[in-house]
Amino acid sequence: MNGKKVIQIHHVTRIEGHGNIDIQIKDGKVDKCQWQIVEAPRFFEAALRGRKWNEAAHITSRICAICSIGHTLCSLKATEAALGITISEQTLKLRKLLINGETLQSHILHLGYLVVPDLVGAPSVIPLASTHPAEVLLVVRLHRLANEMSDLIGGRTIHPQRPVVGGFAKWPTVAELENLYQKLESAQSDVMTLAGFVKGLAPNFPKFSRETEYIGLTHPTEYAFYEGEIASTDGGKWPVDNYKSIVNEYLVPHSTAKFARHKRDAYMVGALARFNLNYNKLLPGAKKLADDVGLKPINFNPFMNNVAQLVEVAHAFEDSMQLTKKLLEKWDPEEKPIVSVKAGLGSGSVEVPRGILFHEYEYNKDGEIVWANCVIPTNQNHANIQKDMEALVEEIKERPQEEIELMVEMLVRAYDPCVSCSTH
Amino acid sequence: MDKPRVAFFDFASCEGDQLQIVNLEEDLLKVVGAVDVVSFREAMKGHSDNYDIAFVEGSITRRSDEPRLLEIRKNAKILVAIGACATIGGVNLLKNFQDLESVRKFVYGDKFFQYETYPARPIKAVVPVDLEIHQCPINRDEFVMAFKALLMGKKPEFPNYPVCEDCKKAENICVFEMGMTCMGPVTRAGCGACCVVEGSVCWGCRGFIDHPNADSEREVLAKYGLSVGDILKKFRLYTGFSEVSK
Amino acid sequence: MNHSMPDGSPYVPKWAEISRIEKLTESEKLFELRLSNGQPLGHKPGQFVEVSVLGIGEAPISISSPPINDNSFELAVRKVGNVTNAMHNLGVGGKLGIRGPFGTNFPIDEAKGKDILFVAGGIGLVPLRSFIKFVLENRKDYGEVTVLFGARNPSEQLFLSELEQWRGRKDISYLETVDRADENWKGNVGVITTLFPKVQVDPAKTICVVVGPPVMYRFVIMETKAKGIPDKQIFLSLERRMKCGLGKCGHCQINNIYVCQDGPVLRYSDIFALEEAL
Amino acid sequence: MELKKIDKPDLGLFLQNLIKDFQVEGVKRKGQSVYGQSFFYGSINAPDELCLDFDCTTMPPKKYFIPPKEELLKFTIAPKPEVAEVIESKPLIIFGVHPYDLKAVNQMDKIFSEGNPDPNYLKRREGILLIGVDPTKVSPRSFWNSMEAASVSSGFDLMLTDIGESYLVEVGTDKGGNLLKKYAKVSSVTKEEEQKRIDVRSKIWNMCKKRALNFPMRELPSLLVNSLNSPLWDEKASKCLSCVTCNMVCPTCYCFDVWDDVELDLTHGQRYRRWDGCLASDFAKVATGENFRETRAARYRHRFLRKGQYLFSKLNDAACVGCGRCAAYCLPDIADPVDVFNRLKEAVK
Ligand SMILES: Cc1cc2nc3c(=O)[nH]c(=O)nc-3n(C[C@H](O)[C@H](O)[C@H](O)COP(=O)(O)OP(=O)(O)OC[C@H]3O[C@@H](n4cnc5c(N)ncnc54)[C@H](O)[C@@H]3O)c2cc1C
Ligand code: SF4
Ligand code: SF4
Ligand code: SF4
Repeated sequence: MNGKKVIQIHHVTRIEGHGNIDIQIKDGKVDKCQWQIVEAPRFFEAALRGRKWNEAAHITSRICAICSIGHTLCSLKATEAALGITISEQTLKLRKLLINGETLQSHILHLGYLVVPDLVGAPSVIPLASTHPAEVLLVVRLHRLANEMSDLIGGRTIHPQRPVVGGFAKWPTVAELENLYQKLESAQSDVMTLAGFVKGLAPNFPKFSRETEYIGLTHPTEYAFYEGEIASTDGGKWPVDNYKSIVNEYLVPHSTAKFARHKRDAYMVGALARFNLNYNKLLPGAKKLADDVGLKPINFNPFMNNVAQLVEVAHAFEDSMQLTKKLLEKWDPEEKPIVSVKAGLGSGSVEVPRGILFHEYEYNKDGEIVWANCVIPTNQNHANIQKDMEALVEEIKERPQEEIELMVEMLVRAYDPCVSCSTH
Repeated sequence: MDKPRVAFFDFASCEGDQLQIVNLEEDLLKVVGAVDVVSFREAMKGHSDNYDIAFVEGSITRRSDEPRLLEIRKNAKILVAIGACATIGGVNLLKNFQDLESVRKFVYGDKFFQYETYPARPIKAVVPVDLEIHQCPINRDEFVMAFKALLMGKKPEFPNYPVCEDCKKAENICVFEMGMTCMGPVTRAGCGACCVVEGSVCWGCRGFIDHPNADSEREVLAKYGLSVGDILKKFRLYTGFSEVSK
Repeated sequence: MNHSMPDGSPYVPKWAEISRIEKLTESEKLFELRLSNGQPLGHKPGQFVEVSVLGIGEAPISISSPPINDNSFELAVRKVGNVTNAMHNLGVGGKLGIRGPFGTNFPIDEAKGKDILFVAGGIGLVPLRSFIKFVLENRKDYGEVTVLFGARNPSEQLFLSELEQWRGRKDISYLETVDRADENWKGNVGVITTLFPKVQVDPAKTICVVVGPPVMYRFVIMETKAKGIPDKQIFLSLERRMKCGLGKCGHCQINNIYVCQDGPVLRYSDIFALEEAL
Repeated sequence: MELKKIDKPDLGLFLQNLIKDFQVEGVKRKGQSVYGQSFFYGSINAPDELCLDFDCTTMPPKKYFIPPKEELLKFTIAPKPEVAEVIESKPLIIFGVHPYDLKAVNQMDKIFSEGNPDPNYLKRREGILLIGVDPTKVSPRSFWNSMEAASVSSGFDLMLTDIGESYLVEVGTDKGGNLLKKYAKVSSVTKEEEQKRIDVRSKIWNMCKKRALNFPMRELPSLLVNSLNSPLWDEKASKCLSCVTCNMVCPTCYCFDVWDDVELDLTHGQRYRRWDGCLASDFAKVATGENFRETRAARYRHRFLRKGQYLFSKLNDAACVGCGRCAAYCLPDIADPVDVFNRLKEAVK
């Protein structure tokens, strides 16, 4: 070997969207280490100009399929803020249930279909169907339940139709909610089995650590997914309206997606950030699971994002049962959204599976968008991926090329990046 | 008989159509069992250029993406466009109706020139397409139907009547009767009028039927209170490409 | 409600096995079939069957052979879509679902003792062949027999060996033409109506049977009128979309007529006034 | 004619009893539209779900007789092709069918039992008990009075009429009579009550005269034959969306399409039929591309001719019962038979 390693991964697989990795190591020195975003920009923010208040969520949902529920809800929140619309307690709870559905299906998909193959050394989930049939069917079962829950509440898992400005266009029936509760209840053991399975594989996660800032929503009484204030592990809390002072988006030449930084040169959002910020608000089962696997805040290992996702799966299942129960206590399927249109500016934020998401719109008096901005979690993670990659490659640069290749791919995958979403 | 070799690709899109395929759950295992999946970036490592059927998601929005599509066309015996972005341009088309420089500046500011783009277009505007599976996102059942037909060497049959037919079968109250407006009367059915069923309206994401009576639809929309500008917008949300290509 | 319940579903096909396949042209094949139950199909010339390829669908196909002793029957099929493609992919021994025979037949009895003028355009020869062969087999029952056949070009001529026989037969007059000739074609060139001046008929005792593409009918009828053949002595076979063959699904309806039941063979005098028929 | 009486408070009891032993389907309220309450047929699980004072349901009850999608065959492709018929039927009571819809069912009965009897229809039909009800309200586009569909003399097992404090029940069949005996509390009917039924009926029939044909319905066949080349077809059809709504909502439209579906194993499958409509642009199109009703006008005209002339010769009656659904739900509002037929009549005068 001439001491030269060139790693060029053209379109990293098992992630959403197109990203490349370009690493050059020569004589033990890292010459180049770059996370490149080559996705085609779609110009959503510009395209929104001139569209109506009741189309914004429909359009922005298409920014990303896997977090389309989150985009829909975030868009509705921004529009509601701009038009001065308040939602009912029932709508609030049901939206929280809906976002749990998304968190669940996305995390289960990521862990079960995309991460586990790495941990057991398979190229995809397909061969696992014969080597680990029981586990694969378990993942499929849980994934289906999460999708069924999203279908039931959103109308459809991808690009849901039911959530609309001011509330819901259609409600589940009492019988459907009762049925959901039962399904969630009987899935508890599956969740525990999954946890056991991933826990067993946990030693296979690389040991790596790099101190960084974690940003996400926090809420006084709950593990924040749908509402709260922006918070940082470096300290500080800000109302959502101030999001621009947190994200500070900037352009880099090798990326069609924008990058972001707060006080440091990078920060991380996502399951690990939420875990680090909201550990105290985890429901008992999830907290026990976290303690079992030894995940403690503040954890600085990005690979542990996958374990944080597992903890969130347990949390979201538990929380969904509680929410369903509460909804059933007082249920009004006749509730109708009330909307009046006026000019205004408003922003909204939710935690989607990959981290904190912001939408902000300005409307004219006819309810048409004149200005729009969307900041996607993966935008906020790109810089941190870059920094982690630099640090990781530095640590492992002596190892064989294939191993480096696998490790950096695993690193990117650990973030569960939504690349096309970040290049919206 | 050798299993057909299948590959999945995507261009500008939300990847929702591939996700719908992943969301087939138990059926996904049967689907991938019936064929040899040689490329599916979203779900697997590895790739081969030797495939029979290519499923392509997404629109083409910049010239530099064309060679990759041409390559796919060259390799594939059957090219199937999946989802609204690929079949009719999807919401990516919205930017086409604005000045593209202003669009780029709006998003990327003074560095806009670094970010290449051209008017978004469906796959068929760049290479010949053998089959189109419509909707945003594609409907899982319809995908499976088309997939099975392909395996059997049969041309899948897609409806050529408007969503209103599905809508009546679903026994919905027509949204026009509820003070809303709808693209169902000119949009290709096959979705079971899913958006109306779920309390919304038909947005037109499955594209026009073969011979839409667009004039009559415009008259209906006007009768129910839409302005000329709003009617135009409604048509442009999904079916704007036919306007451009005319 | 008074009704008699049929035994079993009329949608259930019988099975027939392919005993011989002959390639007629690039896009047409002849299938010889026998019902698996050993029974004759029991059809009359002009009738059709609904052919099933399971998983693909059903298509109405005319029976191209006259009823014959060995219980076999023949279908000649042009490859145009799903079912017909699937049929073309089958080999000898392959099984097809058969429902029918359905529909009306050519006037085999009415034409007895009369002269017959057959006019076949393109694939129209497929159904007409059953009647032509029937007449040839029962030659003495019929008067003068004239066969006019037009194809778009020589390579689209069907049943070449039979055409060769007909050319040589003294007891019929066979005339043919092609719209476009190729280098080997020595015969007539022109659309089928150009053959009419070459034939002489006794209009009072001539039964004329015409089968061809929809556009052909109008022009041929002009010629038969010119020859003075009464409308009620002219028979046509019509093609329509069909889904059931039972007079229910509505697709084949032309005014009051269901082509699958009241047709496909229809008397011109019964339909000339119908909008949409021709 | 056997006539009985059920006091209104006892109707719920009757229904309650039926629900215990049968699957009962009936008219329910759906959401409000700008035109008021909408109604549809659905399962009745408790007496108060049933609504008997509806004007007209959005969809007719035909889905119970001809499901929108119905399996005809199950098959196995390999190793040896095999098929098995599928003829499904389950006992059902449809509670609350207006006379015009009953007339439509009578027509379907005739169509599916004559010629080639259709066992799928007939078997299903056998299991269905029909409890008719005279309307108390008239929907804005109805004209059933013109179509000789204000009342039917047969086709129901029981027929209810609201005469105020009670319902009079006419027994149409033995099955209906037995149902009444076993499940309802009935009393006998006085002469006055019988007269009241006549009065109530003529009152409602009179209310359905706002929209009416300007000529006797039996003239339809000759009118239509003489109107084949009317410019009206083009004028109206130029706005036709080919949306097939008029076919879907019509209680007398029954055309269907047949197709095959296979499982993912590509070995097992089903043959289905599904509702189709003659207004669909490809309805008469064949594989070679020929479309025997290429223009909107040809398809549009076909529907009216079918209703008023083609099927007339089969049924000796118009295949339109005047429910007005097509008129109400056609978005460009071109499908109203009253308007079309009256204008044709004007033109030939
Ligand atoms: C009475 C009659 C006799 C016929 N005889 C012959 C024959 O002898 N040889 C021959 O090659 N062809 C014949 N045809 C035409 C043949 O039926 C069509 O070519 C065939 O249905 C095409 O089916 P497909 O599945 O291959 O095509 P597709 O295009 O895949 O058919 C789709 C569907 O459309 C309907 N359809 C399409 N075309 C027709 C059509 N022309 N007629 C009825 N339904 C149609 C069918 O229901 C079919 O399931 C006849 C048609 C009729 C009505
Ligand atoms: S809601 Fe839309 S799709 Fe449904 S009938 Fe009305 S116009 Fe047609
Ligand atoms: S409902 Fe109206 S627009 Fe639709 S097909 Fe019928 S006539 Fe045409
Ligand atoms: S044609 Fe119209 S009015 Fe007549 S029965 Fe059908 S839907 Fe009712």
